[in-house]
Formats: sequence, structure tokens, C-alpha cells
Amino acid sequence: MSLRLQARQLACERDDRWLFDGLDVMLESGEILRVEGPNGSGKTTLLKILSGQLDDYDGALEFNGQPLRACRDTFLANLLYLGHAPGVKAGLTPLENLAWYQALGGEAPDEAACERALNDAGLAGFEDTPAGRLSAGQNRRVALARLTLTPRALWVLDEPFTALDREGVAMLERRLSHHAKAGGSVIITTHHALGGLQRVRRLRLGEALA
Amino acid sequence: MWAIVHKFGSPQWFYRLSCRLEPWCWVLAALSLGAGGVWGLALAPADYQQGESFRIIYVHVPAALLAQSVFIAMALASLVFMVWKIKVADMAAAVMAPFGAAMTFTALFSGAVWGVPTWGTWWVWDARLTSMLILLFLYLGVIALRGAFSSRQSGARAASVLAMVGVINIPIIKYSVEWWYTLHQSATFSLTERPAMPASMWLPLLIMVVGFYSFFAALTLLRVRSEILRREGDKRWVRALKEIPS
Amino acid sequence: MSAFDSLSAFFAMGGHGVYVWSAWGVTAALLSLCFFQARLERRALLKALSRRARRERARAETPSTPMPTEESDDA
Amino acid sequence: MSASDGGALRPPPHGAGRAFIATLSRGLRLAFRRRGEALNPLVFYALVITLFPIGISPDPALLAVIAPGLLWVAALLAALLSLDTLFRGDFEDGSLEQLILAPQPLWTQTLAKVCVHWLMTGLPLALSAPLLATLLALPAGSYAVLTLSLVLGSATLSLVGAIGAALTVGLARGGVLTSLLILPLYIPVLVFGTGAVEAAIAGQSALPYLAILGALLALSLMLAPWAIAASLRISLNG
Repeated sequence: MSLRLQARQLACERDDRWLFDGLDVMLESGEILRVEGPNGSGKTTLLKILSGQLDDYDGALEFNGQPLRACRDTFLANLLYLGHAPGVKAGLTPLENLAWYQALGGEAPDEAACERALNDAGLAGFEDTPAGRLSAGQNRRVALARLTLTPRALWVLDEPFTALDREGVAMLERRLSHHAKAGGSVIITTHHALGGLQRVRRLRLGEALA
Repeated sequence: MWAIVHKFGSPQWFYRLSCRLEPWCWVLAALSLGAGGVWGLALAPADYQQGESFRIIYVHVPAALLAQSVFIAMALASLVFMVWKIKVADMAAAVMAPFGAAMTFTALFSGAVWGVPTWGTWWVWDARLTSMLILLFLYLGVIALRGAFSSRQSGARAASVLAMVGVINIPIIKYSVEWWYTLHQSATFSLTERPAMPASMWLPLLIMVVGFYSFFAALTLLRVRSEILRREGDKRWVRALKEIPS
Repeated sequence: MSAFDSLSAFFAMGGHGVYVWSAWGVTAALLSLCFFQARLERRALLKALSRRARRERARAETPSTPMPTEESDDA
Repeated sequence: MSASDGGALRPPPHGAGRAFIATLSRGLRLAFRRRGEALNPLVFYALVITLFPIGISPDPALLAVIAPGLLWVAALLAALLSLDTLFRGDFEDGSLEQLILAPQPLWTQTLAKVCVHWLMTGLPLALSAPLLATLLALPAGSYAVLTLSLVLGSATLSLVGAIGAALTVGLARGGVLTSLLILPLYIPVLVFGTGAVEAAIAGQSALPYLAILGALLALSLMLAPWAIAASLRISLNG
């Protein structure tokens, strides 16, 4: 059951200027697509379109051959989107945050799985401290714990390396290559050199228009 | 069906259509407003009870009717924009809102002024005037929301949602205000009950209503064309328009 | 045929003149305000489009020639 | 299958009920963690009520006349002020984005958010109204109807108010704009809410007014969650 996300002649206008025009994107199982470009070239907007959040764009967007609008539920069930903000409530503990995400995915509550995911993300011992008292890097790790807690075929990650220390970066790179080898696919924007990963295709934005 | 909807919705098609329609609307508006004005002001008989101040009706009633029809038209345009993503519909909705607010204010002002000789005070919480005041707040809300967003697209879509939510509430607000007014029925004369008007009175009123509505149509066509020039300025067909002075 | 016997009676409106004329005056003022605003808006947009067209034409003609020929800048 | 389990496609889940309860309990837990903040609407309500005897006159006879309307308007304003807490926090820390991307029908999530807001502001206001009514010398016999009308009405206020909150969540200074959008839509609830209390004072049956309040609630329960979902999508893409 492979995964195929295809966008044809994608164009998006933001405040009367064309961020990108006539863009073709193809993502297959096992591939990592890295979106690059200077600030303001529309990287986040492209990620929001490809993750089905934005729908005022021109062009066609298909998931496994079906227009995204038609199979939105299936698409969302297989998508894991991490935006600039980690999406972790400061008032809740990491465990409670993860339990909510588990329920959001429709899965039964499983505290043991949450603890394992936190442990794998390097947050052993911080399961019950409110996220408000954790550092930005640790909050990012709570968000990254979702990658293993709720496995999804398509990862769309917007600057996931922000605030991560060296081990965090290494841990995330390991997860990316493992996910690609296991047949999943990733769309990622980062200013990090993804040295250790193979099969990384690049998509330049903000140049085609110059 | 899809192709047709988009063909009719295309700015270029609409621009050509309104070029032909607009002059006729202006002519109709000028004629009926002129004739209706003269008839209502000078020829129609005064009301035996209220005297000459009754002539304000020829301005108050058309403005009040138009104020509500514009809101409904705006909500319909917003619905067309949200469902079929037709940009021209959003331009129409954006253009109608200020005119609707102006008509609501006219109705409020003329109603209040009419109240002075009949009730002796500027403002009376009459059911229809109160509904009209709330309608003005709804208009201001839609206009303010459309302008509050940095990007025009989301401002348009937010204003569309509010216009549709607003239009559902207009009858509810009207009903509840009518009911509220009858509960606090003060002894003063209210605009709602009036003896049926003889033909010599409602005919000029009808002409004035036709005048107001054709004015609204002509103004909307003109201002939507301007919106098209503003938003589609970089399109080839706009640059090729002969109206642009070279 | 007219409801008034003289012009002065017409303006006096049986004592209600100030109300009738203020109501009609505000209505006429608002309608003409909307009308002229629309006309001015359209003229301003057309002028902006013509300026942009002229600037693009000027830019299209000058890349090769070092001395750009002076475009006759009409109103 | 282990080689490609990463790529295995999952069918859309049908745990909407579980997601609803999860968002509801999350909201309540968060609110209880900041209990101090949850009292703000109540303190505001009491404060506004005490202003009027000072501002107008302490004469109980006069206060009794304006009591129903005043109790209702103050409750309405207190609810309006607390609308900001509905989506603002989630918007800032990114969980609102995740809420919209959850594979659940979005209107169930927005309904859960509105229930949290109602449980934390609407209900407490309604339950504290009788206490404040005594301050305003509200005639006896109308306290039960006052509370019941506020319970019913505040639910509609939360639902309709959430639409405005969703429309302006992306704006930096959206507070004033929200009230400009929402107050006109609150007027029917205010009319029939005060009508119910006045009917009770006059000794008539308040049932017809409560029935209309119930109808307004049913209508907004049917339309609002969907409208809130649409407004959230617009605000987030703005």
C-alpha cells in the first residue's frame, strides 16, 4: 500500500504577489522531500497546502490518485503535521499532552505507550512536570514524541530542528531515515544540512520566479 | 454545470456585461428618482393626520427596504463566493456593504426626523427603528471584519461567514424586537400601524422604491467594475482595455 | 394639480419644512456622495493602470538603448 | 509487512466521541489548573451589578424595576469578555492547528471547546445570579426562572460568541472587534431572557419565554459548531 502525494501546476497568491506558480510536486513512499528557499518564499504556505490546511490555491492536489478534497478523511488519518509552534499546552504535563493527541487520533488511551514515546524522545523523568516549566527544546521533543506514539505514513515537518540540541538533531535524523526506509514519506523544511540521509530530493522555492 | 458557473463568474465576462447594463440602470434611476421626487414632494396629497411631514415616507420606506435587501443580496453574494469560489461575487459583497450601511443610516435619520413632528422627540425605541439600528451594527461589523485581516482573501472569507450568520439572524432579531416593543407598548404613535394609503400616495412611493433599487443596481455594477480593475489589474485583458488612457 | 398653492408654501411644507427638507436633503446628499465616490474611485484606478502601462512600456523600450527616449508624459 | 509498516495507510478512525471527551476533559483540566482565572467572569459580574445602585440610586423600588434587565446584560457582558480564552491560548501554542488537522469532524471539537467555555463561565454566572439578584431587590418568586433562563441563554451566548471568537482569533487586537460582531446577535437571547424574568415577576408563567430560549439554543446548537469550524479554518489560513 504505497503512498503518493502529487501536486500539478500548484500556484498560490498571497497579498497580490505570486509565492509560486506552476509548481509540480511528486512524493512517493520512502522519499524525503526537502523544501528550500529564502525567508518569505512561501515554504510554510506550501507545507500548509500540501497538508490540506489551505485550500485557496490553483492547480490540482491528489493523494493516491484521488483529489485531496474527496479523500480528506483518509488523508488526515495518515498525516502528521508539526508546525513552527510545537502544539504543546504549557498548563499540561507531557503525558497529558500526548494522551490528548492519542485520543485526537481516535486511539484508546495507553499511558505506557506515552511513557515509551517520551522516553525515546529523551524526556525520561520529565513525564509529569508541566510543559510550561520545560525548555523550548524539551517542548519540541514532546512534539517529536508524537512521531513514534501515533505512527503516520506522511510526515509534514516545518522547521522541526528548531531549539533541538545535538543529540536531539541526531535522534530526529535517525527517525527520518528509519521512517523513509520503512516506506513512509516526509516533507520537511529546515536550514539544517541533512547529511546522513539518502534519497533526499530538494525543491527550491523563490528562485523560479526571480 | 461547473463550466457555465465559472464562465459567468469570470471577471472579464462580468465586466463586459456591466458595461452594457449600467447606463440603462442609471437612466432608470434618474428618471424614477426625479419623477418620484417631484410627485412625492409637490403633487401627492399630505396626510390628514400628520400633515406635510408625511412626505418623509417617500424617502424613509425605500431606504429601509433597500437596507434589508442589500444585506440579503450581500449574504447571497457571499454564499456564492464561498461555495463556488467566484471572485466577482466577493467583489459584489465587498462593494454592497458600505452602500447598505449608508441606506440604513438614511432610514434611521429620516425615521428619527419624521418622529419629531409626530412624537415630539428625536429618538423613540420604536420596533422598526430599533431593528434598523441593530442592522446598522451588523453592517459595521461586516465592514470592520473585512478590513481587519492583513491578507484580502481571508478578510473576504471571514466577512462572508459573518454576512451569512447575520442574514440568518435578521428575521430572529426583527421578531424578537417586534415582540419586545409590543410588551413595552408605550402610548406613542408607532410607525407600524397606519391606515391603508390611497393610490395617489403609494404610487409615488412605488416609483421611489424603483428609483432606489435601480440606483443600487447601477452603483453596484460600477463599483464592482472598479474592484475588477483594482484586483485584476495585472491581467492582460485588463491592460488591453481601451478605457485606460494610454 | 399641485398640493401647494404657492412656491413659498411648498418650501414651508405646512410648518414641517425643516423636517421634510432635512430628511430629503440627507438622503440626496448620501446618494450623490456614493455616486461621486464611485466615479472618483474609477477614475483613480484607470489613471493608476495607465501609469503602470506607461512605465512597463518605458521599461520595455530602454534595456538596450543607453539613453532612454523621453516618454511624452500626458496627464 | 514490517519493512513497509511505516508506509501502511490507516483508514479514517471513528473515535469522534473519544476525541470529544478528550478535548472536553483537557479544557476542564486546563481551566482548573488556572482556577484563579476562572473566577474572573464572576467577579466582573458582581462588580458590574454593584456599580448600578451606586450609579443610579439605592432605592430598592427603582432597582427592582431594572433588576431583570441588568442581571441579564451584566451576565451577557461577562460571557462576552471571557470569549477570548476560547481559542486564543490554543492559537498561540499551535494546538489549534493540530485540532483542525485531527482526523475527526471539526465541529465535534469546536462543540467541546464551547462546552468547556459554558461550563466555566455560563453555568457559574447563572448559579451566582440569585445571590446578586438579592442585591438588586429582585422581587421574590422570579429567582428560579432567572437562573433557568440564564442557564439556557448562556449556552446560546457561548455558541454564538464562539463564532466571533473564531473569526477574530488570528487578529492581534481582536477583542473589541469580536464584541462588535457578536453583540447584535445576542439581542434575541437578551430579549427573551429578560422577558422570562419579567413574566415571573408579574406572576405569569415564564414557560413560553423559556421555550423560545430553548428554541434559540437548539438552533445555535445545530448551526454554530459548523460555523465555528469554518471560521477557524479561515482565521488560521489568514
